[in-house]
Amino acid sequence: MAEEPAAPVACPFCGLACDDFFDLGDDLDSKGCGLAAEGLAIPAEGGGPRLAGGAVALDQAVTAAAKLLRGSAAPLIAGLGSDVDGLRAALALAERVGATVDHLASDGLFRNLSVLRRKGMIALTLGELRSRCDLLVVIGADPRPGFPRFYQRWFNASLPAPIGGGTRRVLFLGAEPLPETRADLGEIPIAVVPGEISRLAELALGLRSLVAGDYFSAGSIAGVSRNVLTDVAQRLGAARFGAAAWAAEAFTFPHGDIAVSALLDLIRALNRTTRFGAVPLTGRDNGMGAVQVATWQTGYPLRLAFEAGTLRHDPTHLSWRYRLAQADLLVWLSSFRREPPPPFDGPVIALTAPGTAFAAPPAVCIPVGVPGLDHAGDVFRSDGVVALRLARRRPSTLPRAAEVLQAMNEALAC
Amino acid sequence: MSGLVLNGVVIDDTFAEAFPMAATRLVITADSPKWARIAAATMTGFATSVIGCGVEAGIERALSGEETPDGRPGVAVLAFAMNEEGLAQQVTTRVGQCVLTSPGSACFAGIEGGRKIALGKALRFFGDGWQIAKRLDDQRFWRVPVMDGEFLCEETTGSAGGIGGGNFLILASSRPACLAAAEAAVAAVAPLAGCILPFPGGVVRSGSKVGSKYPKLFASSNHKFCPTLRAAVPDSALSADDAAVLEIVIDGLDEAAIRNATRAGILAACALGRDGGINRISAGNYGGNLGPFHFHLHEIMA
Amino acid sequence: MTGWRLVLKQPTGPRIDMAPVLPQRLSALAAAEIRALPLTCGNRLRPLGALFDEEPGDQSGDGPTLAIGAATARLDNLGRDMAGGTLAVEGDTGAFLGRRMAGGTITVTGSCGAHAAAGMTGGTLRVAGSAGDFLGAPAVGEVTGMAGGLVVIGGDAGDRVGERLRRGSILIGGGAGAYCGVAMIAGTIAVAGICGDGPGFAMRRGSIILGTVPKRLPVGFADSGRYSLPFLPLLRRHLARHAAWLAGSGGADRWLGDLTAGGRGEILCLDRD
Amino acid sequence: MLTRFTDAKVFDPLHGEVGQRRDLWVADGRIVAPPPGAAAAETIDLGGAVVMAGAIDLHSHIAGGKVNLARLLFAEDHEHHPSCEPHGFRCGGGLVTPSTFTTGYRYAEMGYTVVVEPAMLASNARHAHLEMADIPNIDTAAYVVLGNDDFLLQLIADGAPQGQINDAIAWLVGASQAIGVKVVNPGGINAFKFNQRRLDLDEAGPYYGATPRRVLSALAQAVFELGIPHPLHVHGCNLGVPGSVDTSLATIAGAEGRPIHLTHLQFHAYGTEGDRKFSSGAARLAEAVNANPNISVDVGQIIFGQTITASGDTMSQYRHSGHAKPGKWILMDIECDAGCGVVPFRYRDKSFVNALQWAIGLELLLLIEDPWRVFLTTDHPNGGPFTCYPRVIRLLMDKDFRDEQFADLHPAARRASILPSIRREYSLAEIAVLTRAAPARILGLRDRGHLGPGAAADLVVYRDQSDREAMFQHPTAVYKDGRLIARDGRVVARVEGSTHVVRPAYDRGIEARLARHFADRIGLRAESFRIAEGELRGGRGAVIHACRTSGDSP
Repeated sequence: MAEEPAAPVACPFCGLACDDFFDLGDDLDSKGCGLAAEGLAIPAEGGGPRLAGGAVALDQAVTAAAKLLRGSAAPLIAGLGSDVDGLRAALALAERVGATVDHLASDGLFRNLSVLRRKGMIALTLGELRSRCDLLVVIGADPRPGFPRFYQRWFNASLPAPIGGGTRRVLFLGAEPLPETRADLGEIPIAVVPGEISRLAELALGLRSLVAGDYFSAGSIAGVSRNVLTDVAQRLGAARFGAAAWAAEAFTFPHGDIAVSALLDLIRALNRTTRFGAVPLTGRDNGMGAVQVATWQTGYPLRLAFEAGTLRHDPTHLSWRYRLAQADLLVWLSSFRREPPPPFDGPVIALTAPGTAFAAPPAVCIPVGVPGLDHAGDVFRSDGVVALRLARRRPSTLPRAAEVLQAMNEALAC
Repeated sequence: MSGLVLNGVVIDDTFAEAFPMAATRLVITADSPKWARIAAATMTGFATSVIGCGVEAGIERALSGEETPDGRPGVAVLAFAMNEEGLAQQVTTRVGQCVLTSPGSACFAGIEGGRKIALGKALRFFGDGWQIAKRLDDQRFWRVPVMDGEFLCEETTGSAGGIGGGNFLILASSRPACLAAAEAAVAAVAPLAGCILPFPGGVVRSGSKVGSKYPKLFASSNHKFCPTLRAAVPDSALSADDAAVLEIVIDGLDEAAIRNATRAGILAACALGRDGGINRISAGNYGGNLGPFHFHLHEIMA
Repeated sequence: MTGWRLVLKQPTGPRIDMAPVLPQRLSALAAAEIRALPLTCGNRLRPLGALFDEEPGDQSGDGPTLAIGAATARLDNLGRDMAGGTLAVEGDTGAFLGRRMAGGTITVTGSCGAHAAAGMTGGTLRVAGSAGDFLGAPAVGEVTGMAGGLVVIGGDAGDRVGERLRRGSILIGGGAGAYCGVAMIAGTIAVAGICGDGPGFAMRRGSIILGTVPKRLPVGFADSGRYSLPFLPLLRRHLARHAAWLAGSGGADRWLGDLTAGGRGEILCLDRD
Repeated sequence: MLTRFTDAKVFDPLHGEVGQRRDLWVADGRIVAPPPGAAAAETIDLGGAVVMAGAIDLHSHIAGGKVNLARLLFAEDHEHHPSCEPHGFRCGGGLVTPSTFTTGYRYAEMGYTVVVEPAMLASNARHAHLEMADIPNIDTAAYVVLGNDDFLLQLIADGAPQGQINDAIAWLVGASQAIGVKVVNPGGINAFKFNQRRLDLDEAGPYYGATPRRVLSALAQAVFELGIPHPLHVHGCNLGVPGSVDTSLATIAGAEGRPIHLTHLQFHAYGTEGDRKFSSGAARLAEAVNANPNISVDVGQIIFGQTITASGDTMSQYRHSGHAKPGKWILMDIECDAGCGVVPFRYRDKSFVNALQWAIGLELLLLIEDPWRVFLTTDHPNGGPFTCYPRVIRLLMDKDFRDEQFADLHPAARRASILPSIRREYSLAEIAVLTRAAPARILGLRDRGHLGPGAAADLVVYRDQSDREAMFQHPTAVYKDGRLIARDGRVVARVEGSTHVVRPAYDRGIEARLARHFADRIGLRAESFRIAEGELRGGRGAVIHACRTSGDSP
């Protein structure tokens, strides 16, 4: 293996992949980010591999796992929190054993993906948001809890002025910003238009017609009066380079993808006269990396199954939640957090961050290293464009998930 | 000349000479039979002869609600032109000007197959973007917003080969007698399917011949049957007792339709009899060289 | 013509991909060949004979026929790419019933799972029981939903019936879930019972006929008043041939929309006769 | 281990071999001179079969963000074209947006052993390299896309000396692990971010005020002065626009003798003549290329049928989005760097414009005389999938076949094309130049594209058939670095390829300014952006090719 960069490294726990937590040679400063503080504090030790609760050597655990995998008619590999190498190994194993593959946080991912694949998308990356955007529209619940440093790093008053000039403004559509967000934004003018977020789809489409000049008669939409909507539409149209950010994982009202679809329609209408793009915030636990790797290796973004030498993709029936009820074996991969597997009727093979607390001891439990702490690796940022290199931060004996999965694969080949 | 005499009326041993035409049928409905007929009558107005009108059209028959696609009373209309292009252009224009405009109207295809003639396909644009299409199985309809609701119009109607120029002449000893016979003939033909009588009230008095002394005219007065010229021309077809002649012109979808209409019309005219002033029944032809369809009166009346 | 009847041995177990099991295909095969036909069951290939008992089926029809006995929701992809013949399912089916069906007739005595009639372009699909979500909706990545043919559901249907429906008719004897006819492009959906939130949301064209007054319509629908124009009897007469509840001569309340999507579709709420 | 291939009919244009029959010796993945007296461990009798070096595709979109977005967008392509390989080779699928394994296998089966991803965004380079590491059986490389990034445009706007521009470009090439530099619609992608919808060659762009001509010349000069073997790879202004031929001619003139490579020239070869204001500019362009030895081009031949277009040229992709079929498309503004647009498209032979595009591509390939300066590409997948190359080869080699295909075109397009009057048929030797020797030379891959001692043992064995499409579709054997990877057009082994890069030298003085740009604009550290050697190919690193030093001729 050739040399690794000494520093800096990125943080893998949310989709922002911040690379400014470490200063060369210094200790960690999580800069107020709770997710980073929590993730980076996962201790390196928490016991070794176990079979039904009893400690074993790694190769024994791998052999036991391979035996379970060989006997399974409908295995499910889920959780899927891992770096790019871990994802590669998970897909290779899935192909060998004929498994279904999905990521823990895929509900949010697929709310965006289903629209992207049906209609397309107009989007922009975090760097463009930071350096070009003059109007940020935050849609729905403030995404700060899931992306704690979103405003700090990508949109606030202390950043250099947008390229080409202009003043940064932010509009919260559907919900109030958190107090911490107001603090993050600093002097940036804030407008808030609260509304019934479960009716976001109607709200977005109504704005679309106002932007496009199409008539409709309703006096208010989702609790927002027509006058206010007209004003919002005017502001959107007046932006030079606007961005609409949302965290689709929070669109938990029924059929949140329809809201995303309506937002895309609004953005398309805006691009007839100005520039505007979406900033979908997703990808915690390298979910965006999972989408990317699965797509380049198979053509399909997760929710895919290898069955009897075929490859199948079905966002409805191959989601891990749906599939749990039909699977006879669960491989649960969570290397970024101590996330226990969901309740499951069959045997569980758990590859999780050290110290994970289980409701019941899994058939096979193999603690694995945390990428970015225990070993190097690659993760993708929320925008799917920028991949960042994680470095090893501490001495560790924990195996990489990729190694463990590959060992199982090799054990099955014998 | 072998003799055929009906009720004292002499049937000439001659034939009507007819031409192939392009034909179509429309079904026009409305809220009442009255308004269906008004729409149809307007649409088929000024449609006596292709020579001056571009199309020959008329009401074929009235339709009950059971016979129409939307369950309302209607009428069937037939239109004939020299070719499909001319037919399509006339039909689209006339439906647009006369049916679309008529209160409560709807317009449907009355014939399948052949070249499609645009109805709603062309007229939908009147809807200025508000028109709505609907496909039901293989049919497509347009709903065009208008001030009393919607103009419902099928996308297209079909077309078929038709025959124009079927005819017979009624020679009578007086004008009233001649007209009475002609009216009787028209009434007899009216209920028959597959044909129309395109001239005013189904009757034409200006029977014509091909050509004229004036180079620009294609047709001119048929002097052989003009009573006022009887003594002035060497080739008059009239005898001293013939004081008036009227012609019944029949366009039909096929030969059988024209034959049926000719027979029904002549029988009705002849029913008035020699005593009623009806002298002879004849027919117009051009010597048999111009039209491929020859309707021999003796054959038809046999 | 020949016909076969396959009887499922076990009601539960791994899901079975029934795509290869089509009336036209099986009618050309001998019993031994049918028994040997490999089917994907879970993550393995298994011979059809291990999953089904086969017996001669209806020989009276004039086209190829196939009956599936003791069917359950294990069976996915029934009638996929079917172009002709008759498929009669006794019991329930799983997902993607009639996927990309282009012709022929499928009847199901029970209920069907999600995504039935996805990509359907022709033929007739009749389900006596209920249908799952995404009936006639686009499959993944596809730009349009069902593009032709007729679907008749006796009971209820799930969410997003006829999403992005391109052409054809979906007639539902019971109620429908949320977002019935969402982003519909054309075609007809009729629902006798109550339908959930957002019927017709973002629809561009087409007709949604409701037999029961919905709780609320999306804001982009404009009340365009009582509708008793000639199109309604024309449409009802056409649809009533397939679903008797649509017969009748009454008028309707009509809404035009979804205006916020620049749409020109309609929701017709029928008078109860 | 020493392997002897006997009785090969060798086509190795670099060494002037045009069908000479001789033996080939291979040891440790390399071609070696016949070792006097040595006995081969293995002897393979080729029986007079045609042998060429592995083919090289210098422009095919196979990896990275926009390619993966294309796969995502075009789910139908994967459902309709599943690809399950022999056990252990990994399945995948897709025809116009093939997955990584499928990409490697399909290329290898046609005898291609090196493919260059032509549009790697610097900000997306890590992703592109991660993907390339998952493409088996072929070597890969990438051009980094520059010239729309706010950093270089600001340098140019500031009137920075050429040396500083060179340093910045050298840093970016190294940091992104590229083999060359590409410019896409110079300044146009950036202008689109300022809501400008069109930018002509001599039109000052918004904010920075740089004309595309200025951007082009700064980049071309830098690539030349840095000694990067591959000349600046230019995707010009006004892609797809009638009248683009004039822009292309002006671009050639504006190169002022500096080497530049004009890519997918077919899409930039449209005139405005005729009733439909769309005509072929191929003859004029070919004449200019023939007269300017500093110019090389690849064609971007279109193939009739469904495909998807994926390009960094957001300005033109947005312009064409209305023609998307199926009607869905993606547009993205990326990292103060560039952008990407993904628009599915269906080329139809009954469409006047598409038919003429098809003819224009062939006109260019046939009218440009020097096979060392014109390359066969479909700009995969933009003009059509790379799997259609054998068909294009047959079109070049077989006038009757060409005429047959031509006869099916839209009649007005037939009247507008001079194609039937061109009698030229490529020889096998010329095909070997076009698809191997020339691309290796213009990329600076000294050990590829030929069969001399020291060359990589990427060997392709063909049965000489009159149906050239069949011949080139299914080589009888393909060897990668001496290992048999495909036989009779089917993959038989999965091997790892290598990634090829260059590392131009630069003055580290530029790093402070770059670091400031990253801190201010990108919001990342420059060091996060830079890809370490150890990240490539699962830690195996890259094959580094030398840059010219001063005194070398280009």
